[in-house]
Formats: sequence, structure tokens, C-alpha cells
Amino acid sequence: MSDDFLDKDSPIHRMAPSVRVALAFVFSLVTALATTILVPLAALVLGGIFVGMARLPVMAVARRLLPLILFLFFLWVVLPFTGEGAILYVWGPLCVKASGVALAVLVSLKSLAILLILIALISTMHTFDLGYALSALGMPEKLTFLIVMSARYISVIEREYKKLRNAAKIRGFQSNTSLHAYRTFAHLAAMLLVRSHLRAGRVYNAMVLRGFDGRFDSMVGPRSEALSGCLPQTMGMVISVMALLGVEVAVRLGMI
Amino acid sequence: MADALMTLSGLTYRYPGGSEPVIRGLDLTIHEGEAMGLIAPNGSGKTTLFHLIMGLLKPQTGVITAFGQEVRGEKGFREVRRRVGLLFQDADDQLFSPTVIEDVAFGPMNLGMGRDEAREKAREVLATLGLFGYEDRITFRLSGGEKRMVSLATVLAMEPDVLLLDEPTTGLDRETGKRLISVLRDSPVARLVISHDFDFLEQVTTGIYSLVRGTVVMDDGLHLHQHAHVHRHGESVHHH
Amino acid sequence: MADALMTLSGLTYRYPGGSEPVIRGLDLTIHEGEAMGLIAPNGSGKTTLFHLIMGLLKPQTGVITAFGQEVRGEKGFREVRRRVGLLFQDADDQLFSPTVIEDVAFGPMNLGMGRDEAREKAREVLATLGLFGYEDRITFRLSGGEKRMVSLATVLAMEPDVLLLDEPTTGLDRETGKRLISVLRDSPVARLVISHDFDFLEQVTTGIYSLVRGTVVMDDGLHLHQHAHVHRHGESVHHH
Amino acid sequence: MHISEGVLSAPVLLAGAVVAAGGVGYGLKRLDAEGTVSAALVTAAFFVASLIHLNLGPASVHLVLNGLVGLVLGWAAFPAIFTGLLLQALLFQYGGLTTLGVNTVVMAAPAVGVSLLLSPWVGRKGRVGLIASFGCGFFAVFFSSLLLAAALICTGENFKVIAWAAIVGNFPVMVVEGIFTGFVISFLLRVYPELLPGLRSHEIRRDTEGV
Repeated sequence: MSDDFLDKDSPIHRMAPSVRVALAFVFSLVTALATTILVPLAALVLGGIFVGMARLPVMAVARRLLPLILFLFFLWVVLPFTGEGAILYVWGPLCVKASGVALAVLVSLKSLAILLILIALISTMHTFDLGYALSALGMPEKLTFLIVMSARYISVIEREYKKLRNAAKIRGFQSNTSLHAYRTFAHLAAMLLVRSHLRAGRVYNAMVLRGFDGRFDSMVGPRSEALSGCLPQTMGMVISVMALLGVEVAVRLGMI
Repeated sequence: MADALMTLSGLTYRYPGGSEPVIRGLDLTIHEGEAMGLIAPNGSGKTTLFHLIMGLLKPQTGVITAFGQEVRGEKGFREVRRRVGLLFQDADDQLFSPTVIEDVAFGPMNLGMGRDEAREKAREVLATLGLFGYEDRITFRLSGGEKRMVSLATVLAMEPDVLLLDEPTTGLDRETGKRLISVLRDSPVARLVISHDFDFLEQVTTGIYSLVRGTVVMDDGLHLHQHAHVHRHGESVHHH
Repeated sequence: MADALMTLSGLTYRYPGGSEPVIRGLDLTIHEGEAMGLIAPNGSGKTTLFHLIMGLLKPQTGVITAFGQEVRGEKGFREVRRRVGLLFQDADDQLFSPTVIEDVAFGPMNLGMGRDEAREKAREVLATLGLFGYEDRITFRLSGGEKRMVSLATVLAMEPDVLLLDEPTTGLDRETGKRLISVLRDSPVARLVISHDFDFLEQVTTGIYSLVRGTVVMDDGLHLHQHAHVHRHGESVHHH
Repeated sequence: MHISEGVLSAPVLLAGAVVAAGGVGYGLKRLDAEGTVSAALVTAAFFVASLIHLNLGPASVHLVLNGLVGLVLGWAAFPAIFTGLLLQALLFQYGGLTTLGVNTVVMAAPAVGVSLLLSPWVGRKGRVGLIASFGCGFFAVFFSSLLLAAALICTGENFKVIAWAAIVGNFPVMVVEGIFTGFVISFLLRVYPELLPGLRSHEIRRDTEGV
């Protein structure tokens, strides 16, 4: 887990997390539900602009896109040969269908656009900021607590995993395709579960000792979020999301 | 003699399924302003003792008196927890909030302070521990030494009358060790420090006892004896 | 002079993001049959040093020579890990198998032994450490002292030529401490023991050095001096 | 196992969101304060464990572990998996916000399913226990790929081939998951049965020493 995207000073990073989450959600939804390539195309451009605004390292962004690109590659192997309608090209027993190709284009644009927006708006915040932002947007306190708490302890447990992995390594363990290797990893994972459960008991005790009474509101209460200073970019994003929505409505009403 | 803040008498605790009690017939009194050290190896029941004091475990027999009253039931221990601060052995167990300021303000908020007041209090305590500019630091990114000091801040923010410290030097670097010692020496709060580090106990407590077979050996049969050691002077670290 | 088993020369390591190297220009040679003690406080880079030797961390500069060959790359360190045994500071990080016998047989199995042969080997090692009847005990439920001895067994089962011990006395009860000392004194295996416990080092090593500011201070400018300590004789744990 | 953003249709996304909300709500309702802390830490452990890659011949597969999540957390698998997916979306951009509902259902429903069906059997001695433990891992992933395929097919006929490929392609993962889950359950039964249902004590172990 790299921190390439965090704690930078950029117009995006200055925006309030809850605003970013809300915008990212609406952008994703409008893009995901678009029926023509018009909206996804525009969203892709916006996504690129947002990533630029957030001053993210290009290579790191490309790395995050990689799993999606692999998926899309797989999609392109299959989708063009599916669907009804016009045949564009015949290749032995396979025919490339117009509707299949159109769908492949649409899905590719949509998923790339949404991913870029997600990287720019969401990956630029800490895990617990995401939790608090969702809380501000109406998520139940208990769920917010669950998210913030597990985010807090992932790095602690990851460190424990590395220690155990090293313990196996220094005793000559090498990963391969064998029951011995699977069993070893299973033991490491099981040990992590046991230790996390024991730690949960200690953490709960620590909370009780500091007066925790079972209500989570004091832990996930509202945070003051400064909206000033990020007004221009927020307004810009709100306007662009409205524009996207307008375009999609126009498309559906047959105006475009 | 100063007033007794807490008295444990005849405390016995056996873990469910355990064959022998970990704590057996333990008597202990902590007086106002007293700094008490307790030498104890791992597995001798030190954490159990602290958990009994805080009401996280219920003893099979024995009575705990705190601040002039016998402590009974969950409600009684809630009062104890307000006035007794426990510093855990592993700071990662104690610091569960994302940022330092939230963690330190958590206790005061639960004591009924408003959010802003609690944060003000937290800032004060951090300042007295020399932790300037730590407010918005992310707890899990702190170093081991920083975590220990912030843990101490979370406990001190509740203004305890008694401080219980469980192996406070474990994994500490030398620098933080020194800071911890100076903070403790300046603090007037009564404390019970459990450690296996004799030197540390000597510096932050006034009397050292042992936890042996579930009881505190409190007699004053202390002897002076001497050791001869070979080591380099000066640079090398000098642990005894 | 006996043959050099391992030689570290000019080793420097700085953690990513760290401002200063933890290990800087460190030179160290471990000879056959040598028992070397290294006094080091927490935070002085002792665990880093061990991780460098085992190839768990890669030094920025410097060369490690082991068993007559310069160690290069992951493959080279695989050979080192076969012949050098590292005892972790915390036994809980070292033991991950459900039962003692599985844990001790794990290393031999990785060295290519069959399951039965590895278990036979494990039983032998447990016996030499006096751990009779421990085979089917659940590792996780052992006491701290028992875990330390089982950890030692897991390391010895690989028949190492060099033994690295990282603070082996931390949190040990007196009884186990004594057993550890006697096991080590009887073992002919070359070893490097890092500890801040001077008394322990004196008993299990033949020469004591210091790890100061990232290098080993190897000169023999050792002085004898005396300390007076107050403590109870006998039962209390005696840490210096 | 997740579906990327931009693939599914509105009705499928909506249905996923509604079912997920119900599951997460019910799962949370069954957790008290102490259970929530425990679920949070166990979720973090699962998150870390799911990053383990196992070698499978020349390739490597990463673990899904939803069968195990179901067995350990029961209905709390819904909020736990929701949390895990949200953090994955944030940290690695696997999946996103609009597909969160569908992806939660795809993974959590089989998790709860196998735990309800198989948990009475995993504690049995001998072959029955072994098969049930293997089944936990195997069938959780199997049902997940069925749900994933269903989500794709409901979106459009074009995705039929991909849906089938998802089921068939996940077959090796099912086997590996089954074996891995079996080993983990066998470990927990011997070492720490508190984490498994039936044998689970109501409270978190409070003792940290002398265990």
C-alpha cells in the first residue's frame, strides 16, 4: 500500500472529503448508467483533468489502471463476437458484431472514466477520512466505526504478517505449488486471525478504561470540514456533473 | 502516612480452566503520592493484577477499596476507571483512533466534556509532554517511542489520581526512555509501575517490591550487594 | 585463529525515508566456535543488523561473506538461511504452527526432509532441550518461557553453523533463563548474541562488544568497574 | 472477486445495493459494541490475508476467503465484506462505489450461506469435518461466481460467454480456497476454537497472558 497519493497540496486534496465522496459517487453513477458514449467520453476527459489537478504521479496512476486494463483486454477478446445485429467482419467461424463492438467500447470508456475519477477524488484521502465522509453522508455510526477501526489496524496486522512471513523465510520456506506451502500460508493466516481477535479484546478494554459506554457517536461524530478555499473547484465539479446529467437526459429524450 | 488511595486485600484470581490461581491472596495499598515499583517476569500475573484493579476481570475472592469506598459491581469500577489510568504494554492496543488529537480527546469526551473542550484539554496535555505539532499526526504512523508518549498523554488527559504502568519501557529507544523517566519524576500522581527493568524502576519509583507466586512480597528485607562488571566506559550503553 | 564463518564489511543500511543510516560502515567477523556478545540498547539497530545478515533487508553498501563465499541475491541468502539460525526477540513472531512438533519439524522439512524424518529430528532436538512430552502441545498456549525454548528448538533443528540470538532473555522467568544459559554453554555452535543484559552476555559469550551509532566497537579497552545495587536476594528477579 | 465499474445495468446495480443494505444492516444489528470491535480487527486481518498469493503452477492466485469470513463472523460477514471492498476500492481501485452493493452481495451472501449450511459439520471429527471445511472454501467461491455470472447475464445477453468464463475460470480458485480454508479451520479448531461458531464463547478472551 503506497502513500503516493496522500498528503499532497492540490486543489483536489483541499476539498472536503464528504464533498469528494458525494461527487465521486454521482459522477460514477451518471457515467455507469450512460446509454451512449457521449457521457463516458466527457467523463474520461474530466477524469484526466481531475487526476492532473490532484498532481498525481503518472506512473503510479498507470499502475493502478493495470488490473482494469487486463480485464478490458479479456473483455475485448469476447464481447465483439457477441450480440445480435449487423456483422462487421467475418473471421473463420467467428463474426465480429457491431453491437458487440459498441458495447465493448462503451464499457471500456465507462470503466476507465470512473476509475480515473475515483483515483483523483477518493484515493487522495486517508481511509478514515473516507469513513467520516460516508458518516457525514448518512452512513450508520456503527458501520463508520467498523470501517475506521479496521482501516486503523490493517497496517498493524500487516506488520505482524510480515514478521511471521520472515519467520517462515528464515527457516528455509519457499512458496511453491504444494500442500506444504498452502498449509504454511494457512497457518500464517490463521495466526493473524487469532492475534487480531486477541488484540480486539485488548483494544476494547482500552476503550472501556477510557469511559467508552458502547455508543459510537463520540468516536465518529461530525468533523468540521472547511468548505472555504475549495469553493471554485467544488463549484466546477458540481457544474460538470450537472452538465453530464443534462447530456444524458438529452440523449435519452432523443435530443442528441 | 499519606492517605490510602487504593487497597487490595486478599485478592485471588484463577483463569477459567486454569489449574492454579495467578493471583493468590494478594494485599496491596497505594498511598497518595506514592511511587511503587513491582518487579515481575512475564507470566507472573502482572497484567492480570492490573485488570483486576480496573475491574476488567472479577476476582474470585478479595476486596478492592478505592478512594475510601469498597468497589462493587460494574458501576463502582466505572468510577475507578475515571480516576485510575492504565498504560498498556502495547501502545497499539491503546491508540485506536486515527489521529493523535482524537485519541487524546477520547477520554475527556467520555468524561462529559464537549468536543472542543476535550480537544483543548488534549492539546494542553500533549504540550506538557513536549508533543508539539502532533495533533493531526496519524497514530499508526508514529514510531514506537512516540506511540508510548501519546499513550501516556491519553491516560494523563483524564487527570488520574493513580497511574498504573505495565512494562512502560518495552521496546523504547533510549531517548524516549529518558523522556519518560523525566516526565514520571516530575509527576506528583501516585503510581504503580510493573517492569522487569530494575534500573528504570529505581529511577521512577521510591520502593520496589516483587510479584512472586501471585502475591506482592512487601517486606523490606532489601540487601545491598555488589557486582563487578567488565565493560567499556563512555560510549557503550550502560545497562544494569 | 579459527576459520571465519561470516564476515560483514562496510555494511550500511538506512530505512526508506529515514534521515540517518541505522547501520553505518559496520564490520564484523564471526569465527568458528566463537561466542560473541553485542551490547545494544533498543533502537540501536540490532534487529536491523540481524535482518541484514539473513537477507531480509538489503544493505545500501557493504559486502557479506558467508562460509567462504560472497553472498549475492536472494539465492545466496537462501543458502545463508540454511546454515544460520536466527532466534527472534518475540517468540510469538517465530512460532506459527498449531503444535510444537509441527513447528520444530517445519525447518527440517524445508531443508528437504520427509515428514517422518523431520518429525524424528524434531523429537531429538526437543529431547536435547529437555522438552519431553511437548510434541503435541499447542504452541500458542505455551507460557512465555516455554515458547522461547521451543523457538530455540525450531532453530536448532536446522543444525545451524551460526546462531543469532536477539534479546533472548526478554521477559524470561528465572528458571527458563537458567536453562537457556546452560543450553547455550553446552552448545559448540558459533553465536552472536545481542542483548542489553550484561550478566547474561557474560555467561554465554566469550567476548563482549558494543553496537554504537551503527558500528561495532571492537577495541578491547574494557575496564572493570563496580556498582552497588539495592535489591532483595533470592526470589526477586535479578536483572542488570 | 469483483465486477468492475461501468459494466452492470441500472436494475442490477439497484438490486445489489438494496440486498447489500439489508444484509449489512442485519449484520450490524447482531453486533454489540464489543462484537463490533472484534469484527473490525478480524476484518483487518482478513484484508491482510486476502493479499496472500498462492502459487498455482506457473501462475498465482490470490485468496477470496469469503467462506472463512462467513464461518468466523456469521451475518457480520456482510458489513465486514462491505468494509473490505470499500477499502480495496480506496486503496487499490478494485471495484468502485456504484458496484459496491453488487460486489458485497456476490461475496457476502455465499459467505453467510455456507456458514449456515456447513458450520454444524466443520467441527466433526474425521472425514466429515474435513469435507465440510473444504466445502466452506470451495462452495463460497463457487456460489460467488454463480452470483457474479447472474449479475452479468441480467445486465445483457452479450455477457453470457464472460459469465461462463468467470465460473469455469474460477474453478482452480475454488479448489485452492477449499484446501486453504480446510487448513485454516483445522488450525483454529486445534488452537483457538473461540473463533468458530458453536465453540465460540460469548465474550472476547480478556486474558492476554497465561493463555
